[in-house]
Amino acid sequence: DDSRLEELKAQGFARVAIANEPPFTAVAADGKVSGAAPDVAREIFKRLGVEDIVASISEYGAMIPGLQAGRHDVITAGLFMKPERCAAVAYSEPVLCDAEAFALKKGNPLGLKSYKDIADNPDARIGAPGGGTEEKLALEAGVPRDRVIVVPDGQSGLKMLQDGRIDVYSLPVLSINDLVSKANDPNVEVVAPVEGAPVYCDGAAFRKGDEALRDAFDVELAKLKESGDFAKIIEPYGFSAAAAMSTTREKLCAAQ
Amino acid sequence: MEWDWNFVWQIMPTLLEGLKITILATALGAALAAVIGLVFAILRMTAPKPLARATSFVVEFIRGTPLLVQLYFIFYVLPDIGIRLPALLAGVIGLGLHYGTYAAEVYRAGIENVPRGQWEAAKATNLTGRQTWIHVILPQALPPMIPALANYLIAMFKETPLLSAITVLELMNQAKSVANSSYRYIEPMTLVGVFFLIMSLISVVFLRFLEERYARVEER
Amino acid sequence: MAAPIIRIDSITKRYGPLTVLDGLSMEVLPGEKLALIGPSGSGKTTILRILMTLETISGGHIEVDGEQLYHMPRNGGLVPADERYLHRMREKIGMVFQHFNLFPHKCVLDNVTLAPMLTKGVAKAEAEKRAMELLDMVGMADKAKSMPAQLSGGQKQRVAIARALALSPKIMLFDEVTSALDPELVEEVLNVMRKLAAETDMTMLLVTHEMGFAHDFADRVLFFDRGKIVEEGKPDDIFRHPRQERTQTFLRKILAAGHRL
Amino acid sequence: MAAPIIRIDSITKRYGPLTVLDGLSMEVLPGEKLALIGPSGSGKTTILRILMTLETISGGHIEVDGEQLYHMPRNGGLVPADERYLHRMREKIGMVFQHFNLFPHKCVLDNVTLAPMLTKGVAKAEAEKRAMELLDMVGMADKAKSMPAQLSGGQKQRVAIARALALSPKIMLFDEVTSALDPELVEEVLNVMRKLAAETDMTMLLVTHEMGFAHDFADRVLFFDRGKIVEEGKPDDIFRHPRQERTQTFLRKILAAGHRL
Amino acid sequence: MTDWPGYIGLILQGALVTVELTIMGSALAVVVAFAAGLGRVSRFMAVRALATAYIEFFRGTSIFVQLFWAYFVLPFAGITLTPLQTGVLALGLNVGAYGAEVVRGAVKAIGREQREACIALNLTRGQAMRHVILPQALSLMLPTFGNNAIELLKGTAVVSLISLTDMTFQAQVVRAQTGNTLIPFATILVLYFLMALAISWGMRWLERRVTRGLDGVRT
Ligand SMILES: Nc1ncnc2c1ncn2[C@@H]1O[C@H](COP(=O)(O)OP(=O)(O)OP(=O)(O)O)[C@@H](O)[C@H]1O
Ligand SMILES: Nc1ncnc2c1ncn2[C@@H]1O[C@H](COP(=O)(O)OP(=O)(O)OP(=O)(O)O)[C@@H](O)[C@H]1O
Ligand SMILES: [Mg+2]
Ligand SMILES: [Mg+2]
Repeated sequence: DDSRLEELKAQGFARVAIANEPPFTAVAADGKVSGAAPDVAREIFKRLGVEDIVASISEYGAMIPGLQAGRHDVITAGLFMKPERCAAVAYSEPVLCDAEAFALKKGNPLGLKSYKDIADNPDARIGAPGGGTEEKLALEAGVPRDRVIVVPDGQSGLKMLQDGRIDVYSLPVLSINDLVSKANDPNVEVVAPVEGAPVYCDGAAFRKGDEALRDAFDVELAKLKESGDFAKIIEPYGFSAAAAMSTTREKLCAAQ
Repeated sequence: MEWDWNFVWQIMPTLLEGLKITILATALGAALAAVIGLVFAILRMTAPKPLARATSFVVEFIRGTPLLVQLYFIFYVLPDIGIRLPALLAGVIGLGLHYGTYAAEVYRAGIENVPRGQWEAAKATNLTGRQTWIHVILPQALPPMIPALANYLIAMFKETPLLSAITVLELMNQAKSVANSSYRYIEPMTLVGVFFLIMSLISVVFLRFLEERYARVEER
Repeated sequence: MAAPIIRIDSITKRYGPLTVLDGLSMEVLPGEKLALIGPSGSGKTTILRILMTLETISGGHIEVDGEQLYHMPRNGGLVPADERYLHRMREKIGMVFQHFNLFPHKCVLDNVTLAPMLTKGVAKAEAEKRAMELLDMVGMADKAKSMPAQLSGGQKQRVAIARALALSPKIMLFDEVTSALDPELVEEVLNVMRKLAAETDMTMLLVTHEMGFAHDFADRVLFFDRGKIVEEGKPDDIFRHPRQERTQTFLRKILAAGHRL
Repeated sequence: MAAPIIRIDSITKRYGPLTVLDGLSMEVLPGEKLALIGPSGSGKTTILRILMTLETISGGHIEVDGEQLYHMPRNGGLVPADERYLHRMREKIGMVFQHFNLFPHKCVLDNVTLAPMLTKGVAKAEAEKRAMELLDMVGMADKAKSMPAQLSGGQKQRVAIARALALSPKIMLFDEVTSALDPELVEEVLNVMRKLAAETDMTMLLVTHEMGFAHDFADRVLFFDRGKIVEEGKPDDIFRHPRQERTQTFLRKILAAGHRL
Repeated sequence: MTDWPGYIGLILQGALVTVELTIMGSALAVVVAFAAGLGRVSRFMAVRALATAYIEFFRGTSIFVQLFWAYFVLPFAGITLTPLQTGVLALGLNVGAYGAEVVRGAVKAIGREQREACIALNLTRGQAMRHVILPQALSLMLPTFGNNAIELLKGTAVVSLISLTDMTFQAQVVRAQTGNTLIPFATILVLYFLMALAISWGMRWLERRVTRGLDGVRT
């Protein structure tokens, strides 16, 4: 049944969790939420009859607990699909795809090209958002916990890299590019994509039990993709519509 | 969501790891606060007017602004002027500075609480200023301060979770990271609460003991 | 007649807008026992505190034992005394307070020995020997190891007297030393002071509300009112035949309230 | 002879291990003026505080005005009194304290009117009228609007007396009402009490160290020592011809310290 | 070019939230402080125990834990509060626990003598508390309450960690969007300080009003 959707329609908005990480999500100077993920969500909810979205910024790690605790109706934040996340939430079909990237000091002094390289170099410290994909990738590659520094947000991560507190900062390619271009620091360079790390795609993440709402969302998402409006929304942010359309939730959730 | 005991035992070692850092940060922060507080107190009470005024302003400023923001400042802004502190050190300095301003008040109050008659008796028995401080004032002023200082030590302990905001892997940060990878907040957060409660209750008992022990000196 | 040991020359003392002493002058001869009486707030305590250099003065001069107290000679003139100069002058003067002001963290014996050891460098053994003599004199020898908190008010005050005597001052100041005591404890302190007056030729200034004791103890009585000496004279004259009306009123009130001479 | 208004029947009072009153019994007749004297710590204050129900008692019974004070009848027996019962009994008793205990946040008039208005529901106008009469009686009518902090000790104590009288108690308790006062202020308070004793037939219990006043004021004097009544009798007998040695020693000490009879 | 006026506006919006949190949190804190503080001196064992448990729990477990707990765990008990409500609740209850001890201390400090005067004048416990003890205790509480209010103000920064868009949070947002660290943090430090000053001035004014005529003298 579609009771959740009816609720949202009645209330006139959906509560979405976003991160503070351009270009996935962004907050303008006037406080207006934008970025590729919220823009897509806003459009689809509008088509579903839900007027608007209300966003609250959250750490990646807090998003799923927050969703489960009923603090949000959906996560639209570039939270990439991974099997264990698929088990915890109900994802929509893919929306934004990106590969992983490193920001590091000019000339890549430690020669880091993959998470494995970091694991192998006992001096290399990596910064990543807490509870994000990059943290997991690093840990899975065998980087010990004490060399994976949990960084609260992108700006802090870049700052810590510049200040030499970490040797490499890892985020999706587009996020890193956005950060580095804002910083405009000649001493920082980007390695993208990271070797051996797959391209990930996010989806809008719904609470388990809200599958009906998710399915309705998927229907509109498919139409959006079909019509080409999807590309119009995300490509200005640098995302590839083709990448999202060439894969499915099923594949991504089964990966590894 | 159900409480899961297995999960509790699974995350316990990680949390205890964090507790160690929490205690370390508290101990170092307290030691620093005790010293900084004394410096502030002496500057305020004995330095020439302009310096005393400036010290007062600094103390008031630090007391009037959140420790969290001060930590951000120390950790993220100071490197711009070439001061790059490791996270734990930055946290300890933040705690020390912040609580140093509280300690300064305690020192001042403790010294002012020594009755005026004691200063006068010291003068009437012709002791010098230094002798008065060492033999008459401080021996009376210090013991009553101990409970108040201990009180701030406990308060500081409970504020260490702020260090998680500058990447120190203390108790709260460990709990968050456990929560992040398991999507479960109930157990880690409750456990952190229980740890704090246990430590607090122990310290309350200890504090009562200190208060009793050192209240006696005040009898006249 | 010997030269005065204290010569107070038109001193003024103000607290903010309040003038407590206004051009007060007086002299005290060596060995003289002086009682200062008068209503509350008349400045009796203030004059003792000034002699002990616990206050600053707003004007005037004081000479103690032939030397200036609040001023010291420099380049032929007088300048405000510095701490070192005051330190030397204070050797001549001892004071006993209304509220004893014993050092609560030190035992009776240490209260008495502290100053001689620190200010005069007297060796511990010697300081203790002398302290025991003094404690014996005030009847407190058996309490030498007690802490002040374990003593009654009268006992504390006797220790405070011994402490002040330990520095062998030429002048002793007593500020209402019995008025914080329970009535039955007053006598033991007064007895010590009688003994002291009889046995030494120290100069003593005493502020008190015990008219009977003032009468017996003093060579001369000064009656203060509003920072001025209104009347002075032999005890018998002041107490039996006060000339000033203010003195008469004051004594009438005090005596009506149940004190005897 | 009238029935006693207070009948104390072998009461015991302990503070932890310390027994302060040990099986004390005494009776007071209506209108009697009683002076309680004795050394510090002998239990004088304690007995007044017990009558004011400021303490609990460890044993014994007290009857005030024909009713039990710490016990109330229930089902034919006596059980410890509850707050409501005590509230009713306290109407009979008023107390004046050594340290006045005025309410510092209320003006003199409000100090006096507060209790009648709250406990008896007296209307404001009426309460103020009566309060002004009482303040007039104690000579404080012109200070009705002053705050306690602006008064001298003697004035405060006179206000405190008026405040206690405002509830028209049958029994008044006075605990060393002059001993926190400057000597010259003592008389004004004692005068008020003389007047009160002369003009009313209230029962009064007075703890004091002012032997002269006790002598003139009291119909009967009780000498306390260590929680016991050691001697009692007419003032002349007790003060001039004490029979007990302890009474003699006590009076000798007090009188030697400068108090007169 | 960075739109600084816009971003400063964002911080000011956050400042508004901070002020809102401080005021509502303080209001809650005062209410619970009196309830629990008076509960601590109650005649009834059960009331005392309840008040003590509340005070020890909230003083013992650190505001962070309380905040995260209220935000993430309470919803499972069916209580879902908005972040603002959560912030007000956690801050108010936390600071209220400290305030309760202030209330208790002040009431006790007014002391035996005033209490006994009330008994001698036959006031009931309630009357004594309302007309005699509390009016005096209030002037003793105010300075510490002022300090508590400042502690609460500082505590609001912590709610940024549960994604409430207060001043600290907005500073973080501005920082992420502009890449500048110094300006947002320096701005909010100054703003916090000004707010703290405003609180202490306000409390001093209040104190003067309450103690007027008392001359600070207490017999
Ligand atoms: N530190 C001070 N600041 C302001 N005024 C003071 C101070 N010390 C004393 N005074 C005032 O100076 C006056 C004289 O005080 P002093 O203590 O000398 O009187 P006193 O004669 O000793 O009275 P008492 O018999 O009550 O001890 C009083 O009016 C008193 O209020
Ligand atoms: N609250 C208390 N706790 C313990 N002991 C107490 C308490 N109140 C009084 N006492 C003790 O009870 C005894 C009698 O005290 P009480 O105050 O009745 O004496 P008093 O005759 O009034 O003496 P004073 O003349 O000094 O006022 C004393 O030994 C005192 O120390
Ligand atoms: Mg004096
Ligand atoms: Mg007594």
